[in-house]
Formats: sequence, structure tokens, C-alpha cells
Amino acid sequence: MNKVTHIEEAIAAIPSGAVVMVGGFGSPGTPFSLINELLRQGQKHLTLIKNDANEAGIGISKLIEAGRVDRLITTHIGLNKTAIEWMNTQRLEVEFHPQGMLAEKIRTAGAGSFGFLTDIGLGCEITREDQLLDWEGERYKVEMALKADFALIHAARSDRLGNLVYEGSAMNFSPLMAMAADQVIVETPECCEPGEIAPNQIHTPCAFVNSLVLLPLLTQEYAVMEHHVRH
Amino acid sequence: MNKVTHIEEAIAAIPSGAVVMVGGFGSPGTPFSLINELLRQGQKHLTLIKNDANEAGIGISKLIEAGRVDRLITTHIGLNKTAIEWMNTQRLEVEFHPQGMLAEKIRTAGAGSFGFLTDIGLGCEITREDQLLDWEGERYKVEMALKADFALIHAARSDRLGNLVYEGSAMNFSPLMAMAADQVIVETPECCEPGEIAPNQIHTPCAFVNSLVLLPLLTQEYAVMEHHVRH
Amino acid sequence: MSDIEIILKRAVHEVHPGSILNLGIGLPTQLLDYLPDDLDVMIHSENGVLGAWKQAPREEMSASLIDAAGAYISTVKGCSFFDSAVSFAMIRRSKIDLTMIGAFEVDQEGNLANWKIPGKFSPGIGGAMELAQKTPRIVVLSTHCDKHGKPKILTKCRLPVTAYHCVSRIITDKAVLDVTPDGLLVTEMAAGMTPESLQAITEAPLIFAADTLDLTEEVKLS
Amino acid sequence: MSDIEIILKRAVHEVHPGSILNLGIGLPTQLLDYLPDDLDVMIHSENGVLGAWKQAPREEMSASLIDAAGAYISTVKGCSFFDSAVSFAMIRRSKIDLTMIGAFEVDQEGNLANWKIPGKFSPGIGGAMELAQKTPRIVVLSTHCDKHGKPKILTKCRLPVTAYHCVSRIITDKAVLDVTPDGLLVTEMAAGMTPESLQAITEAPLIFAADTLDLTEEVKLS
Repeated sequence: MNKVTHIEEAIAAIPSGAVVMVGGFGSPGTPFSLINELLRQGQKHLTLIKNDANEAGIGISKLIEAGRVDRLITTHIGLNKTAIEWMNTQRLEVEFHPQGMLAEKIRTAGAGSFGFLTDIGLGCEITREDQLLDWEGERYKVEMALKADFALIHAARSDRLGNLVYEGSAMNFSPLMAMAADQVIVETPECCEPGEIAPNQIHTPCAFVNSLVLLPLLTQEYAVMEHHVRH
Repeated sequence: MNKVTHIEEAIAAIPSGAVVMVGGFGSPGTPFSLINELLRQGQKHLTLIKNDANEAGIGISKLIEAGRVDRLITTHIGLNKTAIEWMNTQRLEVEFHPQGMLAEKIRTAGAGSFGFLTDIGLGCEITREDQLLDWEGERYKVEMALKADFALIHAARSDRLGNLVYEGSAMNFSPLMAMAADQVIVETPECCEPGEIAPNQIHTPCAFVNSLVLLPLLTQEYAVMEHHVRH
Repeated sequence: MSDIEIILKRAVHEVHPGSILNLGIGLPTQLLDYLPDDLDVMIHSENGVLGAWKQAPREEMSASLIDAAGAYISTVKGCSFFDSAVSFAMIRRSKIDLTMIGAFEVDQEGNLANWKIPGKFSPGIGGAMELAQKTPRIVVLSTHCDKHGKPKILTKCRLPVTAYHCVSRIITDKAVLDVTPDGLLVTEMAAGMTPESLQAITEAPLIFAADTLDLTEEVKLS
Repeated sequence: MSDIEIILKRAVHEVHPGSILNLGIGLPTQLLDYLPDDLDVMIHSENGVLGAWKQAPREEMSASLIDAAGAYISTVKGCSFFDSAVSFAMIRRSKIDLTMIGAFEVDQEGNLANWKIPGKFSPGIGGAMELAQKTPRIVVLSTHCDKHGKPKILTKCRLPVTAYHCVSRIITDKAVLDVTPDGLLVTEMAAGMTPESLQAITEAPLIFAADTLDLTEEVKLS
């Protein structure tokens, strides 16, 4: 049960037209190396699902700027003026959800359920008439599960079976996406032997992971971004 | 933000007639001490929500045998002949759910949602006509969220803010119940200072915990049960 | 060799290295005793364990670690613990490759009844319904007849069904049967059984493979 | 003192020891700079942090740890990290005691608009909708008027609403206003403001507390 795979092979499994979830909230948790390989291989007409669009010139913004992304399902792209420009000029279709609804839609797919009843956004512009359900005397909004063909995940640490550990705020959507996507590709800078991670400290059990790409080193993209440091 | 409370005071908050979730799958994770105190204080007409009924003479079975429990929402009570006897003689009302549906109903309440759409049990005896929903061309069963007034939880370790860590298979329903109940009472044999548990090793963040009872020692109920050891 | 031993020894052949499996409470759990110690599998237990293994040595038992059957288990390297919602997410997302499960009744369409005998036995549902409905491959382990000698392999289940069209294979002390679109296909029979004698203790009509193997031989290989 | 400074220094008084709070991106996040270092609060950040704190010293910054506003934060003792589903479960289960949030518009019924200006600004929704709808106490931090000098405190929001009837209090550079069943009650005013001059820059009709305090004095206490 060794899931370690070459990055070329892991990413080559993704066809054009695929629906791809990408972990990360801003930079932390963003699988920059997997994204760069997807850019290199040239898959097109992708639908991406990510909390945000990263910032111009890095992460999934590279895919957007290269015209590879037809559609982005997200919650907020305010930090990426390029993505907003692509959206406003109709070169990128963007579907927005409240952040917790996006998380919960993904988690619902990951739990093998099909939708959930909520009151978030009831009466607001984001709610359409056909999403309303009167049930047992109350009115709810039905949010449907959001699945994907692939998930691209960055883990701080893994064993070679694919048990994952996240660090800091880099966890965010990753454990949910690992459950919700049919094929889960993980990049990690640190791969250990099974048993080295305590069983109750594993964030994503290996059952949810299909392939594991070892990063020989963390490039500059993974470093602290100077323009976010206040002096 | 010190949540450490005396056991008498913590349990005295529970009134007769309360709906109480109890962690644990079999013995692991069962908050025996909190249950014993609830037995001692005498609250009646309780509705309990627990995976199982423990075994005769221990855990929530004590409450059932003392006639304190009107209703049990559970998944399987096969290891407790006394509880089955109470059920069969109509002294205890029992509501059964598939185990993962019980978990998910609790988790749905814990997520602040109201229900979810599933296909589990469709066409089976457990599904009533009024639970069926045709939505976007598919037929689903609607499972409603399951909340509680209180949750009683056993944690292997905590800090005094109420950040919890579970051990082994003792996690099971506890993190879900901690999210789903309005008041969460935790017992633990080990309470440390904030910061001693690594932030990414906390299973239940302190926001979900209201009071914390320190166990001076673990009684025999927490030990390996000889009759479950095969020789 | 007891009927149970025959079933379990044959069931060992169903377990493929590299797979994730769940062993239902009762007969399937006993399979643990028959699995080689170096087998590369991950056993899922509904109570939140992936990587459960045989009973731990007495001095290593933890009161906080059981499998869903209540045994004080050891674990394999790479084991993980998680909550019940994640545990059943794993099941409903079909991440368990194989579930071995017991049966009160199983029928020719692969329908399974194993959770309730109205008026006699209704201790609850447990994890059976979700395992049966969502595991890609379900192998039923069961004696061929009940303790009164009555067939358990039926034309149509009479007890409340756990899940429909879920069973792939049935392993009994008398035969191995595959659920196919055409009905139940017998691929192995125990020594001494004939198509006629097997049909006589089976309610569902049986189809026999051209090269029906000797179940007893398979058992000896374990 | 700038308008922003006035607002933030006054906002410090809203933070009670022992509470959990969330600081919206923009003006509220800047409050961090004004909080005393030994304050016993837990700051929730939507990206999965409970116990977020001020920017970390340069040598302790981690590229894996930011708050929802993108700052490389330090954490307090007892901090926990969790996934986005748990993070918003915390919000929707109303475990956040207080959210300070920015506004494009807020009206006399406590309705809030802060996520979209159709045709001009629609970067998404983020966590604002759930925070606004589910936090027991919402305090809006905002300049009293927009940069063109137009009132932001309206009779009825004209922009798409983030959440209805959610705001408890509004803190501006000119006044502190509480949303009450009778309308907006002014409890503090900046030095030099009169009921008339405040009403003149506010679209919603104002009620004035009998003992309206001096906002400027409150600010000096910080």
C-alpha cells in the first residue's frame, strides 16, 4: 500500500474538462507544485473549486491566467485583481458561496450525502426560489453536495500509506476535499514510515488518499510573502 | 477562561426532562463518573442519545435500570439484555437509527444545519413515506438534525480552557456531540495548562466545551473488562 | 473441521493484499484468527479505527481501544483513529473495498436481511445498513442452513431487508455462490455435495458453473 | 487622531475578558493593534484558528499560519487549528460571542450590507454572511459617512443585504448607536457633535439617550 507516485504520473491522470478541488486558504495549504505541474501538462476547460483564487501570478491564478479554467467555484477572490478582471470580462465564470456553505457543501459530498438544509442566506439575494423547501413546518434552503473528480492537497507530513497531517491554518478545506473528491492527489515535503504518526494525530486517514507526491524541496512559493508582512 | 467545575455543580445544571447526549461506543469514551453523578442526583424523565446502552449494570444502563430514562435514541443495544428487556416491556422507549445516520444527524446539528439528504435505508422498513423528498429529479430520505440540551463527554486529556484530546476508539461520537449539545460537560483524568497540547492535535476546540470535571482517579469501570478478553 | 471453520478458512481467500476491509460482528470478526500476521490489509472498524487487528497481548490491552465487536484490539502500523461521522463517511464514500457480513437471510437477487427478526430479535441496526448498501463488494459468511436446518438462501428475503442488491458472494459450509444477473451461480461445493443435494437445502434456484471447484480443497489451502 | 483611530480606540471597550470574538477583514482586524497583550480573549479566524493574535515577530512567522485577513499571526496559549467545516460550525452554532464587522450600509433595523456593490464591487461573500447571521452580538465599525460624505446609516439598506436584523451596535467616528426595537439610540457622541449635526449626517431617524456620553472621553480611556 505504497502510494508514492511521480508528480508527472499523478497529474497526468487528470483529463481536460475535469472538476478539481484545490486545498488552501490563501497560500497556506495551496498545493503549488501540483498546480504548477497541471499548468505544465496543459489540461484545459477545468472547473476549479477553491476557497479563493490565490493572488495574481501564483497558485491557481496561473491556471486562470493561462486560460485553462472555465469555471471557478469559490467564496471570495478579493485578493486577486487579475481573477476579478477575468471574471468581469466574462473570460472566467465564477460561482460564489458563503464560505461556510462552500465548506459544508464539500463536506456533505465527502460524507456521502446529497444535500443539507440550512437557514444561511434565506431572504438574501444569493437564495433562489427553487432552493427553498418547506419541511415539517419550517422554511429551509437546500444546499446540494459539491463533489469533484480530483482533489489536489498539500500536507505538512504524510506516511507512505497516505495518512496526512496538516499544519497551522493550512488545514482549512483540505480534509473536506480529500473526502469529497473521487481521486485525491497529495503533495508533501515530508513522508515517513507508517506508525511514525500517532493514530489520533492523523487528520486525513489514508483511505481518502490515492497518490502521494514527495516534494524534494519547498520552492519560494511556499515561503512567507513579504508583501503580507507589516513593518 | 477556566472551565474546571465541581462534578456536583456541573451535573446539577441538568434538569429532569432534559435531552442528554452521552459519548462512547461501548465502554471506551463513556463518561462513567458524570453518569454516576447524574444517577446520584436523581434527575428523571431523561431522553438519552448514545450509540449503545452500555452493558447491564454500568454506564447509562444504570440510569435505565433506575427508571430515569424515558427514551433512548441509539443504534444498537445488543450487548445489554437488561435494556432490551426494558424496551420489550415498554418501560423504555427506544428509537433506532443506522449508526452512521445517528452520527450524521448529531453532526448536522453540530454544524448548525437542520437536516440532510441521504439514500441510506431508502426502500427499507426504517424509512417512512413522510421522510421522502423528490428534489432535482432524484429521490432522497431527509434525515433531520438531532440536538440536545446537554452532552456528557469523556476526554483522555484537556487543558483548563476545555481543549480536548481523545484516545483510541474512545473518540467515536464525542466530538460530534460536543458540537451538537447546548451545554457540554466534560470529564477528564488529565488537565494541563493551555499551550501544552499542540494546536493541530486538539480534537475538540474549547469553544464547544462549557464545563470540565477533573477525575481524581479512574475507577474500575474505566479498566479492561475481563469478560471481553478472550483467553 | 466445524462448519464455521470451513467458512472462515475459505473466506481467507477473499482478502486481497492492499485492500481495506470491514468484518461484521459475529462470524466475520472471527476471520481475524485465520489471517496471516504479515498480511498487508487495513481493517476498518465502525467505531473509528482504520488499521484494527487481532486481540492485543494482555499487557498491551487498552481500555480505550476496542473494535466494533468489543474486542481489545491491537493495531497495525499506519493505523488512524477518527470520529463516527468520518468513519461512516468512509463507508458511504465506498472507501471500504470489501465487507464480510453475516446474514439471517440472503436471496438470489443479492438482497440481504441481517438486522431484525420481528418479534424475536431487534437489538438495533448498528452499522450493517450502511456497510451493506455502500461497500462495493459484500461477501456473506453464513452457515448454509439455520440451526433448525431451514434454508437461509432464499428466492426472496422474508425478513426486513438490510440492503437490496448488495451481496456479491455467499460463502457457506456447503458452497460458494456468486450473485449474477441470471441468479445464484455455484462455483465451489464441499466434498460430498452434489448439485441435487445442494439444491435440496437451498430455496433459491441454483446455477452450477461448468467447472465447480472443490470448496474443501480451497479450505485446505488456507 | 484619525477617524479610524477614534473608532478603534472606542471599539476596544466592546471586548470582554473570557469571550470569543471574530474581527472582520478591514477595519475590525486593525483592532488587534489596540488590544492589550495580556487580554484574556480567544480570537476566531474563519480559516480554522481559535486563538489567533497579533502579527508574529519576523523570525517566528510561519508561511502555514495566517489569519483570514492574510496576516502572519502569532497565537495565544490554548490555540487550536481545525478545518473550515468545524470553523463555520462554530460560527453557525453561535459559539462566537462577538463579531466586529465592517459595513457599506447599516440601517435602523440592524440590517447589514457589506458584501456587494452591484456593478462595482463583487469579490465574493467570504465568511461575512454566516458571521452576521449567527453571531449573538454584532458590532459594526465604520466611518459615519462614506468617502463622498454620504450617510452610511440608512433608513433601509439599498445594497444587497448580508444579514437581516443582525447588528446590535454601530461605532463610528461620530457616535455610538444601539439598534433598539424603537430605532437607533445614540448613547455616545464625539466632542463637538450635537443631536442636530449628527442627525444631519445620518439618514435614519435617531433617538438620543437622556445621558448621551462623550465618545471622545471613552476613546481617551483606551
